Amino acid sequence: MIRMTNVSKKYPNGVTAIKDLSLTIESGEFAYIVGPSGAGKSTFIKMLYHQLRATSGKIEVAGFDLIGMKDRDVPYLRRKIGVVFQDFKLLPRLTVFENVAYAMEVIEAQPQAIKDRVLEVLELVGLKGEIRRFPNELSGGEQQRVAVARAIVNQPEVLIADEPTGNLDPETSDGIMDILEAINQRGTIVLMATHNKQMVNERTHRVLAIEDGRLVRDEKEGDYGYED
Amino acid sequence: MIRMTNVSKKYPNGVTAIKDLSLTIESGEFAYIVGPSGAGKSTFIKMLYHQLRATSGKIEVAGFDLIGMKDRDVPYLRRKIGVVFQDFKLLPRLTVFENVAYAMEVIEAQPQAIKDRVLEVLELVGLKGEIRRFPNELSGGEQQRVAVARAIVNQPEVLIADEPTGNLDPETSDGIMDILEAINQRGTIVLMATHNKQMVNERTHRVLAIEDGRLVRDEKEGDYGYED
Amino acid sequence: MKTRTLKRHLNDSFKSLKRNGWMSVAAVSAVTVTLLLVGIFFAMIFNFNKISQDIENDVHVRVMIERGTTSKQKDQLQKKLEKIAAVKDVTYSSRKKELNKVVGSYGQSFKMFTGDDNPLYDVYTVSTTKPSQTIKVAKHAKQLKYVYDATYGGNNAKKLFKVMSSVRKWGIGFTLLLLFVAVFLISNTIRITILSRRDEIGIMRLVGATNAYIRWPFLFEGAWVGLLGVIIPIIIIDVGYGWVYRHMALSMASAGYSMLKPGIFLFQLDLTMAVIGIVIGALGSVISMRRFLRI
Amino acid sequence: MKTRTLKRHLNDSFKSLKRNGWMSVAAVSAVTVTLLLVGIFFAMIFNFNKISQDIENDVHVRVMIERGTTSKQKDQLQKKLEKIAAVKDVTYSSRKKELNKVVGSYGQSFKMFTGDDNPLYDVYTVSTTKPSQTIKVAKHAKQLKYVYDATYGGNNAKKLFKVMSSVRKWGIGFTLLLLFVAVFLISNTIRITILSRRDEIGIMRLVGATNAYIRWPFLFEGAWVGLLGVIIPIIIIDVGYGWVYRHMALSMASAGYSMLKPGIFLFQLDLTMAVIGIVIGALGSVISMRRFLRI
Ligand SMILES: Nc1ncnc2c1ncn2[C@@H]1O[C@H](COP(=O)(O)OP(=O)(O)OP(=O)(O)O)[C@@H](O)[C@H]1O
Ligand SMILES: Nc1ncnc2c1ncn2[C@@H]1O[C@H](COP(=O)(O)OP(=O)(O)OP(=O)(O)O)[C@@H](O)[C@H]1O
Ligand SMILES: [Mg+2]
Ligand SMILES: [Mg+2]
Repeated sequence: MIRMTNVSKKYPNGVTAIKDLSLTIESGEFAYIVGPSGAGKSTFIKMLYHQLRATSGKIEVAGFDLIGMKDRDVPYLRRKIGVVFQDFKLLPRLTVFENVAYAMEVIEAQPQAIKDRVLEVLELVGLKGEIRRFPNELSGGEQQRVAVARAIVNQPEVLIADEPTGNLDPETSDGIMDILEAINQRGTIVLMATHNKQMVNERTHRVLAIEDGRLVRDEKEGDYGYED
Repeated sequence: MIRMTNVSKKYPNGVTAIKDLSLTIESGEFAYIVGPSGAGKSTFIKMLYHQLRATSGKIEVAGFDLIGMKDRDVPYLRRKIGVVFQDFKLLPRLTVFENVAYAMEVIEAQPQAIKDRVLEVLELVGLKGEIRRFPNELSGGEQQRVAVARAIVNQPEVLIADEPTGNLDPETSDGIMDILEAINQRGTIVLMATHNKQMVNERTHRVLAIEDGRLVRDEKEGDYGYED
Repeated sequence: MKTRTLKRHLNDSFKSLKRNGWMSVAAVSAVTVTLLLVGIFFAMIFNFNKISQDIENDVHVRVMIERGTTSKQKDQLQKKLEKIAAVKDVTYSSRKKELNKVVGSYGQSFKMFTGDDNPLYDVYTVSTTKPSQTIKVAKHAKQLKYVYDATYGGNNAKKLFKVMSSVRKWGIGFTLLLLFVAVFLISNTIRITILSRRDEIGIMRLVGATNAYIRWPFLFEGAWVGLLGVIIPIIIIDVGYGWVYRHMALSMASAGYSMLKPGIFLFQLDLTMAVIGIVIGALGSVISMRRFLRI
Repeated sequence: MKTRTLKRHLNDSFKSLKRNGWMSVAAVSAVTVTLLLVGIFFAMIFNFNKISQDIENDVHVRVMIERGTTSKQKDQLQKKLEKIAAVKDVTYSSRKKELNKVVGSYGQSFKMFTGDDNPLYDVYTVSTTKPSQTIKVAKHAKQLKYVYDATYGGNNAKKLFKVMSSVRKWGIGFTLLLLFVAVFLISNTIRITILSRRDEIGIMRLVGATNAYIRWPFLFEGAWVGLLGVIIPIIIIDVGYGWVYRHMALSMASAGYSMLKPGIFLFQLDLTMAVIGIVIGALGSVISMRRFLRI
């Protein structure tokens, strides 16, 4: 479960990116986060896995109270959350395989289990042939898929994806969405920021619209909702 | 004018990303490059501004012969080409203003001209309020717009954009497309890799489809053409 | 920590060292050059110390025996001299021998004083265990029976003492400075390489690695950098010192001094360098990354 | 290059230095520590040289004049001595004075030889411009008329010569080594900071900057790092040397030696450090980035 109560986030440069935002996402939900560029979607997401500390308010994720959390507990929160970062954040010195495996190694999984599972998820995102490559030897879309693979490899309680299909063609995007929905079926919360109007409209889920740091819309079976 | 003749590109790791590709783009044309993730779109684009050297074949861009080009002539080629990189490639230690201004400074433009022009293009992409920020203080979409601003600031002969709207909401994307089309109206070649099906279908231009490194489709008034 | 995890950390540290390419080379060569300097300087300063001691030890107390002292009484005196604290050994030299020495340095005209005309005294040359004890021993000896006078080297020796001891004092100061510099430079180099990897460390945190988990491979990597960096200095110092030793030994010996024997000295020096390189490499690495291990 | 462009480059270099934050601090402190070492060591080695020369210069040739030489003949001899190459000055000392010296170091019993009994000779003490010339001068003097004998210091002096000259030789070697090390460490540090900015350089190339355009700000930045890095060493060395000079001068003087006067010496030393810091900073920067300026 994710619960935010009156959360605000002000960056050191004075920008208030999230303003008094409250919402609850129950276990097993799938929610889109939509909104214009610079609305605060990524800021919102970064607070959930404690990359950013909220300036005020309360945040609760997967049983952790994120306000007043000790630094040393943060890794244990993050192990319950899979994240696809908007800028991928792959480790440049590790191969595709090692990047995905790293997320399993930190929880000290068995080597054989790591190997099997990593190959499995890499196959799922269509990168089984590229396991020995380094991130800078991949196309943008391929890097994004590695990021997706890493996020799901530990079968997290919460999956947070910041535009996981921004660099992907519609077909591959659909493949990724299939994966995310399948994970969601198994009870994982999936939270996904996206600009993909068509996808939001066709695969209906809860829609959270953020504009200028405020939650302006929250619909159970919503649509993208912005005209062009 | 851009002319490629039997161009192939093999990466050091053995991947042949472009295979015997030939095409001509006349001055004043607007062309989309479409194709699945990993098809070779970015590789194709990188060869045009000589970030990558073709393994074989001939490339001619804006009057430069790119094969056998001397390293010291490369900057002069690049000054005729504006590029929006898929990963933005902003200078992390420069502010938004300075990043855009840098492209004008290298051609030793007048300080006042730089100031005026940079503010003009930043206004165009909707970032006039963020000129003092550093790239890591921007949202993904904002960074992308800075990249667009930098690409157009020198009014280049050729504008190459690798997914310039991947991180943008449909409305902002439309704004960027308006800018690109306006530039194209003034005679600049615009070459744009994209996954945005709706955009390609609605704003019809020439479509070049690349799959597995080969040019598989070249239509004057094409559509995106991939089903989902 | 499970051995499996330890192995993984070791493995990761190797990989990272290799994949950091030129950065690793630059870090290793910084360690190399720094330790080479330390090694060469230490070899020099310790040998300088050794030799300056040799020189000081050259200075003895001359105990002049009153005329008419019987040889039995002389033996008594000798025993007493030998009992003075800090006296190493006592050698006898007759006035005749002494005159010959004077003749040697002041000219043949003294020759006329041979025999009973000899104005000099029989002398005990007393060497001390510590050069600094010379003055004390001389004073003590003066008060003994049958002693006419007890002198030591004189003005020149005093000057030499002063110079040597101040050079040595400066040497110690400079040794400490050099140690500090070496530690600083090595850890600073490691710090810079870590600074350039802050993003990497941030990503590790973001995917759920604990600080301890992140730290280990960096610690090992720092240690490898130190270890690799120390190899060349050790080789150069060992080979070079051996060479210098062989080539200098003779001329040194002819001047009455000797260098430190390579065996144990080189072992200690190598060990010092290895410890500095490896420990500072590892610690520098861990300490530098501390500030990136928040949030 | 237009002045406008130059100003821009300078500006960019400042900005970059500031915005690189800890990286700049680390680079500057590497320079600081390295040059501090260089400065202190150079201050020591040059003073050691100075003092060892003082000591060597203490050694003179003693030219003993034959008995019965008239004072006019002595004047003749003095002139001849003064004409020998490498002779600096010649001072006269009567046999009476000489005896007093002997009495001083060999005991009161020599007192009986005063007056005509004095077995010693009148002496010219000849000092040479170069200590190494002593032996030659002595040999030459021996062959002159009215000269009974010409000697120099003797065994001790020879030993001292040898030690001093070998220490000095090693000092020069070590000075060169230290210079090399300083140059290497500074340029290596700069290299690492540049390595971590290769992406930045790549982007500059991609947006149409020529290599020259990219290079200038890096060159200036390297120079600033050097300049900032040299400030603290200069202050420490200048203040510290002044302090040491004031506190040592007296005891040094009493031993008959003197340190180098701070004025010109410190100026030269500061200049050397500044040149190393700034030039190596700038050059290191430009050289390190060469390989990133392709394609
Ligand atoms: N590190 C930062 N420091 C200061 N301001 C920031 C920082 N990151 C983001 N901002 C600002 O906060 C606002 C919200 O940014 P955020 O990244 O959350 O937007 P977003 O909704 O994810 O946009 P996009 O769709 O473009 O990714 C923006 O105005 C942005 O400029
Ligand atoms: N630097 C590189 N070294 C080796 N292989 C590379 C490199 N860059 C890309 N590739 C490979 O070349 C192929 C084409 O990559 P490219 O980046 O051109 O794809 P793309 O069409 O731009 O894909 P996307 O839409 O995902 O950005 C891919 O298989 C990719 O893995
Ligand atoms: Mg975002
Ligand atoms: Mg691409």
